[in-house]
Parts: sequence; structure tokens; C-alpha cells
Amino acid sequence: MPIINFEFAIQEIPAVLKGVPITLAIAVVAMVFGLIFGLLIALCRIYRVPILNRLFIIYISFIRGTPLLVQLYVFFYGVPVLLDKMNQSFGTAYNADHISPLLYAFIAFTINVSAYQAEIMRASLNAVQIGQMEAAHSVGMTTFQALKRIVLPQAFLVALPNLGNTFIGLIKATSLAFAVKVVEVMALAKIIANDGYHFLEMYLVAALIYWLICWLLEVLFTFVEEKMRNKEIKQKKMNTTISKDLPLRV
Amino acid sequence: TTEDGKKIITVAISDEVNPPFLYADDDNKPIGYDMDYLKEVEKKLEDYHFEYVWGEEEANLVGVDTGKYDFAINWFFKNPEREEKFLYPEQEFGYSLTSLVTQPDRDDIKTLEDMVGKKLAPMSPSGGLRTILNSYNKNNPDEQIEIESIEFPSNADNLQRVNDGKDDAMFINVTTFNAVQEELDLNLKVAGIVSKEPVYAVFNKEQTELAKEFDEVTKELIEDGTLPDLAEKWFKINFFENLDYINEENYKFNP
Amino acid sequence: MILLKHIHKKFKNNHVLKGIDLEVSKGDVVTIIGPSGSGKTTLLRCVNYLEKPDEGIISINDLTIQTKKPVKKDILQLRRRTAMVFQHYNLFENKTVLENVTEGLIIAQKKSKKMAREIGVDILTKVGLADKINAYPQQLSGGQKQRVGIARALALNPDVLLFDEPTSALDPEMVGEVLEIIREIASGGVTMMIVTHEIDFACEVSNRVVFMDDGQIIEQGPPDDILIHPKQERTRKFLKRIMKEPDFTI
Amino acid sequence: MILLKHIHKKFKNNHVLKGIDLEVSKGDVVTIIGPSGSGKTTLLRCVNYLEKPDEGIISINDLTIQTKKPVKKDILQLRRRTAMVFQHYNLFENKTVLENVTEGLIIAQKKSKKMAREIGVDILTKVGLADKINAYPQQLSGGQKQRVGIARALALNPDVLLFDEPTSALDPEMVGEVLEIIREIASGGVTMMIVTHEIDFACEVSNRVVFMDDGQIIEQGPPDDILIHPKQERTRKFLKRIMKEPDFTI
Amino acid sequence: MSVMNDWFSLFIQVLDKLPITLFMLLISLVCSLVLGVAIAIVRIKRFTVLYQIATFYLSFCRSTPLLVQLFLVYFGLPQLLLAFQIDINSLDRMIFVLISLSLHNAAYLSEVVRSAYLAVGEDQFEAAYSVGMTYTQALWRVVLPQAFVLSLPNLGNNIIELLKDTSLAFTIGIIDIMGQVRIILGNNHGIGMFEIYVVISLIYWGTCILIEMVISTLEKVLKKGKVSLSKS
Ligand SMILES: Nc1ncnc2c1ncn2[C@@H]1O[C@H](COP(=O)(O)OP(=O)(O)OP(=O)(O)O)[C@@H](O)[C@H]1O
Ligand SMILES: Nc1ncnc2c1ncn2[C@@H]1O[C@H](COP(=O)(O)OP(=O)(O)OP(=O)(O)O)[C@@H](O)[C@H]1O
Ligand SMILES: [Mg+2]
Ligand SMILES: [Mg+2]
Repeated sequence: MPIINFEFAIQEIPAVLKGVPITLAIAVVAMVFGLIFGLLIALCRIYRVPILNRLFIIYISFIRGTPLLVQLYVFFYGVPVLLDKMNQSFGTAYNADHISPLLYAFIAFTINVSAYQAEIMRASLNAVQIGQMEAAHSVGMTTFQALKRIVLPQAFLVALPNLGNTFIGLIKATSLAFAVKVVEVMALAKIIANDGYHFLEMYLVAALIYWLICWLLEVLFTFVEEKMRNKEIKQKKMNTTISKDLPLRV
Repeated sequence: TTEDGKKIITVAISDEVNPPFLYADDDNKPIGYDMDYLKEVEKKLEDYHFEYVWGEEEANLVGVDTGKYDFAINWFFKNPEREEKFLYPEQEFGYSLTSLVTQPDRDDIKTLEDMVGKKLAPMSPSGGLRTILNSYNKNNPDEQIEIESIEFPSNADNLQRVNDGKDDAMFINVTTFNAVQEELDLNLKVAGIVSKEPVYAVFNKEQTELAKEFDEVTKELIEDGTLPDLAEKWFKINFFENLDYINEENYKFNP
Repeated sequence: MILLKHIHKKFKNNHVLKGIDLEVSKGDVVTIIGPSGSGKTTLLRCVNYLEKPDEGIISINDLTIQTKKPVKKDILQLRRRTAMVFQHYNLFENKTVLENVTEGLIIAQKKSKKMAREIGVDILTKVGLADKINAYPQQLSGGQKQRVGIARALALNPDVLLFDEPTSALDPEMVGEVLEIIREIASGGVTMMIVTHEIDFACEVSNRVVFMDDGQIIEQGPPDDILIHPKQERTRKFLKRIMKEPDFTI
Repeated sequence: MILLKHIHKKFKNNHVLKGIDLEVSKGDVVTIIGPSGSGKTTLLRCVNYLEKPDEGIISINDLTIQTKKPVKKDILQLRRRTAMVFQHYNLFENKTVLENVTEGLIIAQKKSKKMAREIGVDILTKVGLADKINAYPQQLSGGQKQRVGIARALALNPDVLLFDEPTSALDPEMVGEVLEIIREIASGGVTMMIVTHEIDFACEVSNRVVFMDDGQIIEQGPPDDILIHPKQERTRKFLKRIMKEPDFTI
Repeated sequence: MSVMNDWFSLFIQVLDKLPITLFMLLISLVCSLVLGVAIAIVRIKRFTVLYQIATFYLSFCRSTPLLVQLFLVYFGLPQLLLAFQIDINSLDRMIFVLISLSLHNAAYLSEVVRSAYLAVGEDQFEAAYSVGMTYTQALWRVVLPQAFVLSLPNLGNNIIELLKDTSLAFTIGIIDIMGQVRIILGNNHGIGMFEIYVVISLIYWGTCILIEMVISTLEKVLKKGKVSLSKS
């Protein structure tokens, strides 16, 4: 039987918790900016904006198609090379070493997430009945106003569970940022684990911390969804109210 | 057990390969010093049959811990904390020569103490090298060496950083350095050997019997010259000799 | 006031409007009748450009839209001068009954919230929905929804009102009340186009009746002429069931 | 044949059905009239248990459902014996017109595809949609959708047919044809409950009229009694606009 | 050795493992889709006890790293079963990977399915009931087909993530495309990292383009008269 050293695990929890702010920072930044960018992409695609539509199809394909790790590397190793080149040709003196790895992580994660968000938003915009847009137009709203006031709020409800997926996936994906020296929860767990080969313990600790963060997120998402769905009374008899028991109260 | 009544032993081998200790040939078959050593052991331990499983190093250790694998081999170092968790044989089967690599004209760096306040190339959070530094830091609370962590560090990339003067030195295994240097031919030197670390296979806590037999066999293999020969074959140096001998007589760190 | 010239509309190879020419002067109430699928809804939707005609010219007062090269700003203007009651109501599902009515006032017409609310409550009371102003569309009966749709259009107080079967879900009592409201508005000089199947209603509300069949206007004129003494064979056939005492004096 | 006893239904604190008792014998055609929001749709939906009544008993022939403890199998049976035309049509959006009609035949009634197709084409031809059988609901006009809804219900050939304003989107011509079809089916012994606002239609189609207001049945009887000589003040008020020559002889 | 030759042999070496990756992708996708639909329905219909279990499962499998789940299944499960005298240690490693991937992905898919299911709308159910369908029939014939179309873009997201998750199989020694890359990298001490990452990226991207083509074809074919928001 494996001897899980609980004492060690518990004793090291505070040390691993120190990574939580970084994890959250990356996830929240990527989520927010990714959503904005993703929404723009989705709209360009739905409205088939001439050149942009094509461009974004390729963008989405490329970003989703290549490993996030590679994207991180591209920024991490690419930007300094680019800066060097720039310094040479323009005589500037930017030092790539002064750029915080966290910034690379922010950019890479935001770009990565935006591709996924674009598809989520496209799916949920498609789920809104076209009559809603027509009605908004008929009362004299511009398309932008109609989107903002009528269509997006309805699309957002459809998107919520999927956004939840992305957010939670993102929380865990931040561990990849370790590849560019950003030390968050998982990285701390690994560092601590190494001396005594306590990988089992530390992975469990990391898993628990992730779970805790994600559980809070689930509660939040369920709450928002519940609120919005109640408002629309869409599934009156389908018993869709979810948060009667919040997740995990088993 | 196999058909001819041998007991099957599952051996986890790490993907964080490090030629020439352990790496893969073109068919992804593991080869290297470690594998030759295990073959010799298997020959002597007639009751056992070894089966090899590739895996990530952390996963391998968890696997040994939980009993999924009987032992794991890679250049595992020994320390008291690890001994609590795993069973280590008494007898090492080889050595890792750890060193600091710098630009050729630097003579301010020879030992770990010299690294205090200087910049070390980023390192993996796991692995034996990291452990040596961690224990140094633990023993010298006032003279900490700053270590940057990074997942999947690239030796080549790190050496390049030292070459370019972005970092002062890299803490690296000598054999690894030589192999990379052969390819890249950077303007670097081994500034100093830090230690000759014995390396072991690590066993599941319940494999006391097997570990004991390993000990005996390994001792025999060293005494009858098999392992020193293998060392010559893979490393072009018999690292069973003492450090001074290696340092001064034989081993050309800076060809 | 409203001028439609040579409007054509195809859905793939289904030629739905085959060159509609129609003139409606200010303050006129025109009802459009015709068999199911004859293109009435499509025509109405072309007037505020919810359906893009393939050919033709639409003009309201001084605003003219060439459907071959429409100007975006003109379309918005067109929609701001018109309001529409949809055959399927198309209420904003994420808004309460009151918000459905005030939305256009606040967003498109930039009225203050307070003023919009006053107008909304007033008009909703008129159509008998004072007790439902905080309900969501999903909680309403068919007739209630239709009345919200009517209220939403009326509240905008536009130059032109487009009604697509505004009484289809209403009981006789309610029809009477809606009739009353329409008369009141018409007397204020608002131009109206009403698609309806209720010949009685058409007769009472309008000063001109247009009979459409198969994407064409068959005949038009004052209600008495068209509904009681139709000239065309097709019109007569259409009205047969209504004209209780068949009128054989051609 | 149909027996409703003491049906109560509340939406939150909105008491919509306040104890409905109704008996309909086999082959009867009952029309239900009443002001908007009086609970007609809700009542109809209770009969096939799309709306779960809070109290009461529903029985059709030998099948009885106590709404306090409904049996799942009974509900399915109930639904298989009834068919419904919805006020908002509720067509299957991902199915063609023909598939909309045949779906129930194939899946619920286990008819062969060939036979279902024959029935479907036949009935769709009757309602004048022969040329639309491969169209999707979103490509249809309002009246066409409604006719698909009617055809779907008729094709099932159930014991009981429930119509919720089946002619609201139909032109007079079409109303005549639907009337014809309903008469034909009624003569075959099918029981029908029809909610309608068209008093003429109610008069012609049914042998009993039920007037509802505010969740209660106010009065019922043969069409002539109710529609021409109503006894209750409320009924008279409701019918005022229809009864062109007000009948003051109480 | 010429540069071209180098790239080419790298490509071949990694591509060689693509079938294993695709195999894992397909099997675990099918399993997780079935499980995901089941979980979504249990949660929507709120079957009392099942609901609690499903919600707990969802939370756990979504919120903890796949790696940890793989460890639990590969290292933990056999130990647990051994306590009941069941020895599954000799099972192929691939089976453990497939189980972990399916369990993990099903949690995500269940949310994809749930949101699409709810977006379809109750009136479609009512129509199905009114023609005499049972819940299951209504689900399979009417609601899920529509939900499927609505969820296609999200499904695309999910399949692509799953594709990348399969690389975790190497943790326990199944050499997939990523595993091959790691081995090559290790053999060369990280020299040529750039080339190798270009190669692996291209292979992943190529596979994703295939997936995207399937998804967008399905979207076009299954749209069936649905009018897009952009029309007016
Ligand atoms: N989006 C669409 N795609 C394809 N065909 C369509 C579409 N909308 C309408 N049609 C077709 O155009 C024709 C005219 O439709 P329209 O809705 O204008 O009829 P209508 O006169 O309003 O009929 P009703 O009285 O039944 O509402 C119909 O035959 C219909 O099938
Ligand atoms: N899902 C719901 N939630 C809350 N209230 C509802 C809901 N459905 C209907 N109601 C309310 O119940 C009452 C009766 O509705 P119902 O649809 O039965 O009326 P109706 O007689 O069919 O009217 P109409 O002729 O306008 O269709 C209405 O006041 C309506 O607002
Ligand atoms: Mg119409
Ligand atoms: Mg109704």
C-alpha cells in the first residue's frame, strides 16, 4: 500500500496556496480579455465580415490546433529575439529580460482562450431566435444596440455552462505557464515534492486546491445561471433550477 | 510469472532521458548505461524477468510508491527524505558528475558557494541536480543560491544563455554537458566539479528481497569489472575511480 | 407618404413578391388581405427592411431606399419611422412586459426612463395589461402576448405602423378595444398598413383594402368596393365564405 | 367520454383554473370561448397533461388520471389517445413539413414509413400544402405553419382532438376548408375540444359551446343558446361586438 | 545529412504515432459523449440521488487535473479493487488511459450538452408529447438532434481539447505523438527543440483542421432551415 504522508501534505498546503493568486490572475485576465476578443471574432464570423471572417477561421484553427505550450514558447523565446532585432535596426535599447514572464503568460493565455470563446459565443448567438433581432430592429435599435440589449443577454445564458467549462479548464491550464518560469500552484507543488519524492502527496494537495477554486467558480456560475434563467422562466416545467442544492453538497 | 516460472518485475524507465545513462534508440527501445547494467543484473538473477515501461518521471515515482511498478531506474540520488518513502539499495550502480559550467574566461566560479548572488540558469523543479542545490540552500540558510524554476528546461537553451552572458553559470551533469557541447560547440568550460553523486534505482518499500539481491549482484558486477567496463563504453571514463583521479588524470572536461 | 415601387422578393427559387406597387397617403389605414402564403407578411417586412427585397424602391416621406444599393443609415432611419407588430409577436424574452415596451423608447428614441415608463404603463393599461407589467413573455397567454406586441409598437409613436395580423389571438371583446385604439391613432395622422384575415375588422378599421394573391396585388379600393362588390373573380372566390348572402349581381 | 372534474391550476400565486368540471361525450365537438387570459389554453393543455393540474381528475374513456398521484404509463396513454394543435404551432424545427406529420405515426404509433408517408402526403394535400412537404417550418408563412400543426394532429387519428385556436392565422377561404375537414372527422366519431375566438366558426363547427372567464366555466350549451341568447351578463358583454343587432330581449 | 531530410524523418517519426493518438481520441470521445449526455439529463431532470452523484462527479472530474485522475485510475483503482480480490493490474495500460480520458471529458461534455439541451426549448418537447412520444423518444428524435446542431461549435472546442489531452497517455508510457516528441527531445538534450515543436504543432494543427472540417460540414448539413442571426 502506498503510504500517503498526510502530515507532510497538510504541512505544505500553505506553501502551495501561495501560487493561488498567480493562478487566478492568469485565469481571470485571460477569461475577461479572451471573452471580449472572442465575442468580436464570433460576430465577425456570424456576420461574415468579408476579410475578417476568413482570417478568423484560420486564427481559430491555428490557435486551437497548436499546443498552448508552443504558443507560450513562441512569446517567451520569440519576443526577445524580436526585440534584439528591433534594437539592432532602430538603435533602441529594450531589454527582453526585464519583461515579466507573467506578461507572456497573460498574452499567450488570452490569445489561446479567445479562440475557444469565439466558438462558444458563436454557438450561443446561433441559439437565439432571429425574431429577437428583428423585433429589436423594428423598434429602431441599431444592430449594435440590439446585440447589447436583447441578443447577448439571451446568448450569454446559453453560453454560461460552456464558459464555466473554459474557466475551469483555464484554471488548471495555468500550470503550463511554468514552462515560461511562472510559478503557480502546480509548479509549487512539484518543487516541494522533489526533495522527498512526495509527488503523490503534492499532486493531491494541488488537486484539492484546484478543486476548491473551481468549486467556488461553480457556485458562482450556477448562481448567475440560476438568476438569469429564473428571469426568463424558459423551462417552466423542466425543473432546470440547478442551485437548489449547490454542487458538492452531497 | 512468465512461462518458464520466472517472476515478472516491472521496471519504470523515465522519459526525461539523459544519454548516455538512459535514452531511446530509433525504435524507441531504451538503451544506455542503465539498460546494460540491468541486463547484466537480469542475467545473474535467474529467478526474475524484467519488463520495462516508459513513463514520466513523477508518474514513475508515484507508480513505485503505489506498487504498480517494482522499481524505477534513472539517475536517482539518495537523501534521507527519499529514503523514508522508497527503498534504496546500499550499493550505487554509477555516478553522476555534477558541475558548474561558465564562460571560459570566468575564474570566479568554482564551487556552489561562488554562486551566491550570481545568476544560475533556470532549472527543472524535479531531478537530482535540483536536490543538490536545495540541500545546499537548506544547509546554508544565510547564503542562499537563487534558483529559478522552469518546467522542461532545455539544456541546449540554458547553455546558450550562459554562452551569451545572460546567466553566470549552469549547474549541469558533466556527461550531459559534453554531449551538448559536441553538437553546439559553445564557448564554455566546466568551471568546477561539484560532486560525484552516486545514483541508484529506487524500489517499492516492500521489495526488500529484490533490493538486497540487487546489492549483491551490483557489488559483484563492480568487482568483476563489468560495470567499470560499461562506464568506459558509455562515458569513456571509469567513474568508479575517485574524483581526483577523474578530474586530473583522465577526464577531459574542456577539450 | 409610403411609396413602394416594383418590389420583388425571391426565397431561393420561390418568387414570393412579383412586383408590388403601392402608394399610401399620410393618415391612411390600409388593410392587406389575401390567402395564406400570398406574401402579405413578406411585403410588410420589406417595408421596414427586415426582409431585403431583391428589387424595387421603398420610400417613406422624403426617405428613399433603393434596394439595389441601400444605405445603412437610411435603413435605420426607415426603421425608426416605422413600428411593427409581428405575426408571431417576437417579444424580447429577457425583458418584462413593461421593459418590452420601454426598450425602444429608451434606447432608440433616447427618452428618459421615467418618461418611457409613463408612456409604457399608460399604453399597457389601455390594452388591459396593467396587472402584467412585471411578467415575462413566457408567462403570458397568446392574446396577452399579442397585446404586448401591439403596445410596444404603439408606444413608439412612429410615422408608420405595420400590423401583421394584430388580432389573430384576440377575443371579440379585445378586438373591439384594439379597433378603438387604432381609430384614435389614425385620427392623429399616423399611417398604417394592417395585414388581417378578419374581414369585418378590415372593413371597420380601414379606408382602403388591398387584396393580394400569389405575390401580386389583385385589386384595391375602399372597403365597401372590395369586400362587398369585388370586381375580380379571385377576390370574389376568396370572400365567398364571408359574404353570407352570395352576391351574384356582377 | 372526456370527463374533467374539479381541475385546479395555479402558476405561483396566479390561480388560473378554479375548479373546472366538464363532460364531453363521444363524437361531440365542444368549442371553448372566453376572453384573453381566461385559462382556455391552460385547460386544453391540462387535458393531455402537458400542464400538470394541481388538483382534479381527468378521464378519457376508461382511462382515469388522478392528478394527485399520476401514473407515468397512464399519461403516455392519455397522450396517445389525444392529439393537439398548439396556439403557437410548436412544429419540430429540424424536420420537414412531411416529417412533422409522419414523426408521430412512425415513432409513437409504429406505422411503417411507407404508410406514414402516404397518410402524411394525403392530409397535407387536404390542407393545401402539397407543394411544401419538403420545406422546413422556418420557411413557412404563419398560415402554412398552422396548417402543418393541424395536419400533424389529424394524421394521428386519435380519440380526442384538442385544437387551440386552429384558425387564428388562416384566411376565410382556408377557414372554410378546415371547417369542412373538422366536420368530416367529427362525423367519424372523433371527440373534439376547440378553443377559438371566431364566434362564427364556433357556431358552425360545434354542437356545444363553453364560455369561460377568469378560470371558471360561466355557462355552456348549444351554440344558438350561448351565442345568440346568452343567459349570463358576462357572456352577453363578451359577445356584444359580434352580435351586430344587440338583443335586448332578456 | 541534408536539412530537408532531417525535417522529413522527424515528421515520419512523429506521424508514425498518429494512429495511436487518433485511436485514443475516437474511443474516449464516443464513451464520454454517451456518459456526458446521461449526466446532463440526470442533472436537468434532477433525479434526486443520481443528481447529487452526478453533480459531485462533474465537480470532481472537471476541477482536478486530468493527471491526478489518471493516477487515481491507473495506480489507485487497482489497489482498491485488490482489496476486493480483483486483480486488474495486468490489464493493458491503454484501458486505464481510455477510462481516465472518458471520465474526464464526460464531465466537460455534460455541460456542453446541458446548455444546448436547454437552448432547444420546451415547446419541442410538448410537440413531441402531443403526438404520443415518450420522453426518451422525444429526446432522441426531436430534442437531441437540435441540441447537437446547436452544440457543434462547443463540441469542436471539446474534441480539440480532448485531442491534446491524449498526450497525457505518455505519462504512463504509451507513446503517442507527443510522447515521441518528448523522447526525441530527451535524446538530443533539447537540441533542435524549435524544429521539433514546429513539427508537432503542424501535426496537431493538421488533425484539428480535419476535425474542424468535419464539424463545419455537419453544421452546414444539419442546419435544416435554421435561420441565422445575421440575416436581418
Ligand atoms: N424564410 C423563408 N424561406 C423560404 N420561403 C419563405 C420564407 N418565408 C416565407 N416563405 C414563403 O413565402 C411565401 C409567402 O410567405 P408570407 O409569410 O409572406 O405569407 P403570408 O401572406 O403572410 O401568409 P399567412 O397569411 O399564412 O401568414 C410562402 O409561400 C412561404 O412559404
Ligand atoms: N407559464 C406561465 N406562468 C405564469 N402564468 C401563466 C403561464 N401561462 C399562462 N399564465 C397565465 O395564466 C392565465 C391563463 O392563460 P391561458 O394561456 O390559459 O389563457 P387563454 O385563455 O388561452 O388566453 P388567450 O386567449 O389569450 O390565449 C393568463 O393570465 C396567463 O398570464
Ligand atoms: Mg403572414
Ligand atoms: Mg390561449
